Amino acid sequence: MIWLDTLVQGMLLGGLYALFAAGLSLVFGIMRLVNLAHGDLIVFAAYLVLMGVTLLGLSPWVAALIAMPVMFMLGWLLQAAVLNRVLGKDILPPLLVTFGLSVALQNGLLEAFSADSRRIPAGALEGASLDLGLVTVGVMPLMTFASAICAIVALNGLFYHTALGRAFRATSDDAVTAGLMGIEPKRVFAIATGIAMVVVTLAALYLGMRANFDPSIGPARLIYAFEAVIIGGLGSLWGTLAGGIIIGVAQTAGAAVNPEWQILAGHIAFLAVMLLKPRGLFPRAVD
Amino acid sequence: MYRLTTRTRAGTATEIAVIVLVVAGLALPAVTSRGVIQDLFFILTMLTLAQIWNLLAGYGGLVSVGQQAFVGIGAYAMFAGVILLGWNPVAAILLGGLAALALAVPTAFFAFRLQGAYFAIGTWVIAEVTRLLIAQWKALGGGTGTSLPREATSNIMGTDAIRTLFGVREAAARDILAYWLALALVVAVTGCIYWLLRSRLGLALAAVRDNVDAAQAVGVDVRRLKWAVFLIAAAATGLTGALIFVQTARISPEAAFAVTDWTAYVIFIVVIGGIGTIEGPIVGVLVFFALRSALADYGSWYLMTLGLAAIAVMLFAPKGLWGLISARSGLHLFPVRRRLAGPKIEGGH
Amino acid sequence: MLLETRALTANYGQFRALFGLDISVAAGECVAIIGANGAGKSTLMRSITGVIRNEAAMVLHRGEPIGALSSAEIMKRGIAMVPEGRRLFASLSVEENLVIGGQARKAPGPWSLEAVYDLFPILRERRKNPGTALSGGQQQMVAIGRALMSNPELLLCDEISLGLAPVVIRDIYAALPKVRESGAAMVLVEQDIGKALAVADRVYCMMEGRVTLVAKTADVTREEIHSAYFGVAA
Amino acid sequence: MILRLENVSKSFGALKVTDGVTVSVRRGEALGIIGPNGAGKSTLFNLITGNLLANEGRIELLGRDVTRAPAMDRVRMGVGRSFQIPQPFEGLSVFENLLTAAAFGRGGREAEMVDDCARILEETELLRKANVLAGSLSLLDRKRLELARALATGPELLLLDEIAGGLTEGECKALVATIKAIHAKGTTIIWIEHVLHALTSVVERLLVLDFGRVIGIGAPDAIMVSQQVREIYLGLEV
Repeated sequence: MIWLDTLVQGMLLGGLYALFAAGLSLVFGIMRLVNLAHGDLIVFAAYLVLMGVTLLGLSPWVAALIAMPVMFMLGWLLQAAVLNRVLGKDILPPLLVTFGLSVALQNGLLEAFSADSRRIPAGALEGASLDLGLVTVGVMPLMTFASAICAIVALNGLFYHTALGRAFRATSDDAVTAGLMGIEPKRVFAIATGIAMVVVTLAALYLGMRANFDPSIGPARLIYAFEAVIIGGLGSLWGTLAGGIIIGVAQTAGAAVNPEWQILAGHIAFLAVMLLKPRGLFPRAVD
Repeated sequence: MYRLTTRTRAGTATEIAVIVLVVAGLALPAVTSRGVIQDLFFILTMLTLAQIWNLLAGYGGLVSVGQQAFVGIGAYAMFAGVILLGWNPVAAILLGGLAALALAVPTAFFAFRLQGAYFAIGTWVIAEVTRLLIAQWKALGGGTGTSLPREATSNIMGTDAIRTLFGVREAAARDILAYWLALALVVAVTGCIYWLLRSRLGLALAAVRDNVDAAQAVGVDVRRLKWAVFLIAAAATGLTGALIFVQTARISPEAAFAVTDWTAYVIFIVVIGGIGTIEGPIVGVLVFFALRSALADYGSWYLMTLGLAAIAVMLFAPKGLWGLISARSGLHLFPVRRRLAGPKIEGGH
Repeated sequence: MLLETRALTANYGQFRALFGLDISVAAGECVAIIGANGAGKSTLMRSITGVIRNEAAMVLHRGEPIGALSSAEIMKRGIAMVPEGRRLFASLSVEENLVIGGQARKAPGPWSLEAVYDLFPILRERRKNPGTALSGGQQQMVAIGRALMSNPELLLCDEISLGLAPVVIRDIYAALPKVRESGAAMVLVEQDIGKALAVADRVYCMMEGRVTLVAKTADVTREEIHSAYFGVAA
Repeated sequence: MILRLENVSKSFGALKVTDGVTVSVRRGEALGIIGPNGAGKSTLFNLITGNLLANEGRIELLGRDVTRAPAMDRVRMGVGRSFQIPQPFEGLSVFENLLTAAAFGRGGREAEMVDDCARILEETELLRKANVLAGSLSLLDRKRLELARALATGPELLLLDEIAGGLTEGECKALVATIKAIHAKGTTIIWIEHVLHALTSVVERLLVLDFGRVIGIGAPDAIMVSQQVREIYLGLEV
C-alpha cells in the first residue's frame, strides 16, 4: 500500500502547489502576464501574516483575513501604477519589471526580517494527523488541499457566474472589443491582480504554517507554480489544480525512490508534459 | 560607382580607444592592487555575460531566463576536466564551452517548441534540472560542491611567469591570469558579436526582429538563425562560467546555477544600459558596479536599488541609458549600419 | 448634431489612413459609408469609437469633444459598435455575449435580452452555445444584438455583410428597419452598396482616405456612385 | 508556364477561403486579380508564396511541384512579393532592406549586391533615401520599398498586393509607371488591386475572385463591363 500512500501524499502536496499557482494562473490567463515576483509576493504575504500574529497577537487565520484586503490593495496598485504600463506584445518589459520587483522584494525582506527562518505558529494543527484506514494523512496538508479546492471553486464561480468574471473572460479574449463593450481593460487587470493577491495571502498562510520560510525561498515556489499553470493550460483553473497534482505526485514518487530526486522528478514531469503537449493539458480553443 | 561602407568616425575612434584600453588593461596589474584586479575581473565577466544575453534577447528575440544552466555546466565541466582528467584549469575552460554547447542542443530542441513566456519558463526549468542532476555527481562534491585541488591551482600555466614578472604571490598571480583571460574573452565575445552584426547574419537578425513574415518573404531561414544564435550564446556563456570558477576555485550547484547572479543581474545590466546595442551592456555594467561600490556598506540595499532601478528604466527609458544618450547625440560607438555611398544619395559622397 | 467628425485624420505610424474627414450623423438618421477595401472606412469607425485615439476636437458627440476618450468612455455615451469581423468573445456563450453588451451602460430603452431574441429568434435556441460555434450569419446576429443591448443612441455597423452568403445578408438586413424604428441612429459601413443604399437616408463614398461623394440616397445616380467608388467613369 | 495552380483549395476550419482555383500564368505576363474584401485574394498569394500550405490541389512553379515547399525555397526559386500593409524592416535603412532581400533571396554575398540594389533603388525612385531608416518613410515610399525589396530578391514572378491603395492620384501614376517599366523588362507580374484604373493600365488579363472561387478571367475591358463584376462590387441589379 506504499504506492497508495505516495499517491495520496503527492496529491495533497499538489494542493499546496495549486494554491501557489491559482493567483498566477488567474493573472496569466487574463493578461498573459508572466509575474516573476509571484513567489516573492507569497513570501511577503507570509511575513505580513506573521507580523499580525507576533505583533498584534492574532491567530493566523484572523491575521490572514486582515492581510487579504491589504494585499488586494497592493496588487491593485502594482498593476495600475506599474504593470499596466508595460503590458504589450513584447514579453520582455513585464518580465524585466517583475524580475526587478522580485529582487527588490527579496532584499527588502532580507533587510527588514534578516535571513533567519521563520514560521507562522499553527498551534495544535502542526503535526496533527488523521487515520483514514488505508493511509494516514496530515491535517494541515488536508486543509491545504481543501483550501485549494475552495479557492478554485470560488475563482471559477467568480469567473463564470458574475459580471466581473464575464468582463475578465471578454478582456482576455479580445481587449479591444471589450473596450467597445464599455469595459476598461486596465481597470479589469488591476482588479484581477488584486484578487490574485488575495489568493496569494491564502497560499502564504499555508506556506508559513507548514514549513519554515525566509526571504530567499520565493523563486523556488514560483517555478512550481509556473509549472502547474503551464501544465494545466492557459486560463484553466482546474487545469492548474491538475498541474499542481502532477508535480506533487511526481515529486512524492521521486522522493520515494530516492529522497534526492524529489524536486528533479517534478521538473521532469513538467518537461515530459511539455514535450507531448506544448500548450498544456487543457488549453483554450482560441488564443 | 556605388560603394557599401560601415565605417564612421566614431567607429574608428572606438576601435583605437579599444586597442589603447586593452593594452592599458594588460599592463594594469603592474600598477594596481589585487583588489582592483578582482573587481575588474568581476566587471569583465559580467560584461561578457551581458553581451551574450543581449545577443540572445536583444538581437535574436530569445528571452531566456535559463542562462545559468550554461554558466553552471561550463564551470562544472572545467572542474571535471581538472579533477577527473587532470587537465590544467586554463585548458579545461575550453571543455566548459564544449559542455555548454552540448547542453544547448537538447535545450534548444525542447525550448524552441515553446513560445514567448513558455520559452522563458522552459529555459529556467531546464537550468534547474541541470543543477539538480549535477548535484547528484558525487565525484564533484554532489550538493555541497568542491574546490579545485591545490596542486592544480598552484600549477596553472603561466602563473610562474606572472609571479616573476610582477613579483607577486601565487594567489595574486592566479587573479592576474584570470583577469587577462577575462579581458581576452570580453574582447573576443564583443568583437565576435560586432563582426556578426556587420555580417549577413546581422541583417537577418535585424530583419527577423523587425518583421518575421517579411523576413521569410525575402528568404531568411528564421529557424536556422535562432539555432545559430542560441548555440553561439550557450558556448560563450559556458566559457565565461568556466573562467569565473577558475578564479573562485570553489564550486557548488547553488553558486554555479544561481538564477539571480547569472541571469537576473545580467538582464538588469543589459536593460539598464540599453538592450539591442553593444554600448548598452557596457554602460549597464558600469552602473551596476557603481551601485555596488556606492552601497557596499549597506548590505542588500544595493540589490534592492538595482531591482528598482531596472523597473524605473523600463518604465521611463525603455531603451536604457545608452538609448537616451544616442537619441540625444546620434552617437554610435559600434556602427553596424551599412551605408550606400555614391551619387544622388542624401548625405552620400 | 449627434455625431460629427471635424478634419479627422488618422495615422498608423507614418501611414496616413484618413485625410481630414468631415462626416455628420443626426439623431435618428441612417447614414451609409461605402468605398472599396483600403478606402479608410474601418479606420473611420475605429477613430469614432476610440480604438484609435485622436485629438479631442476631431470627434464631437452632441457638440462635446470625445476624440481623446477611451472606447469604454465613448461606449458609455451611447455609441455602440458592431465591429468588422464580428469579434464575438470566444469564452462567452451566446447569451453572455449579449449580456456583456449591456453590462456597462444601463440605459432605458426598447432593447433587452428578450427583445434581441425576438429580433433574432434563432439566437434564443442557441443561447447556451459558445458564441464562436455559430454560423457566420448567426454570429453577426449576436454581434448586432450585443451592440443593441446597451440601448445606444448611435449604432455603428462595420461591414456586417462581409463574408456572408447573399441569403444570410438578406435576413440580417431584414432586421435593420426594426432597429431604426427603435429610434437609434445608424452608420452602415458597407461594400455591398445596394444593400446599404436601400436602408440609408444619406450616403458618403470614400476613396483612399477621403470623402469623394456625399448625397441623399434618394437623389444619387448609379453613375455618380460608380465614379466615386472606382475613381473612373462608368 | 511560370506558374500553374490546379484545383487549389484552402480552408480555415469550416470556412473555405480558396475554393478549387485553377489558373496558369505565362512567363512575362501581367495578371490582375480583383474581388471584394474577403474574397480570398491575399490568401491566394500566401498559397503561392508558401506562407500558407494548400489543403488540396497542386501548385507548380517553373514546372516544379512546390505545393508543399517552404516559403524560403520559393523565394530562392524566384517568387518575390509585396505585402498589402507595408512591412518594412523598420530598424534598417532603405538600402539595408534591399541588401537583406538580395543577400538572402538570391543567396549571395553583400558586396556583390551593392550595384544591383542601387539600380533597383534608382528604378523605384528611392535612391535619394537609400540611407534613411525605413521606419520613417512616408506611405508612398513604403509602398515603393515594398516593391523595391521584392525586386531585390531577383524575382521572375512578382506578386504585388494592393500596392497602389492609399496613394494620391499623382503618387499612384508614378508607381504605375515604375511597375510598367519592370514589366517591360520581362518580369511576370500578378497584381491584386482595388484601384482599378491603375490595375487596368498595366495588366493583360483580369481574374475575378469571389468567395474563394474564380468567377471570371479575361481581358480587362470585357471583365469590367461584365454583369457579374457589377453585381459583386456594386450589388446593383443591372
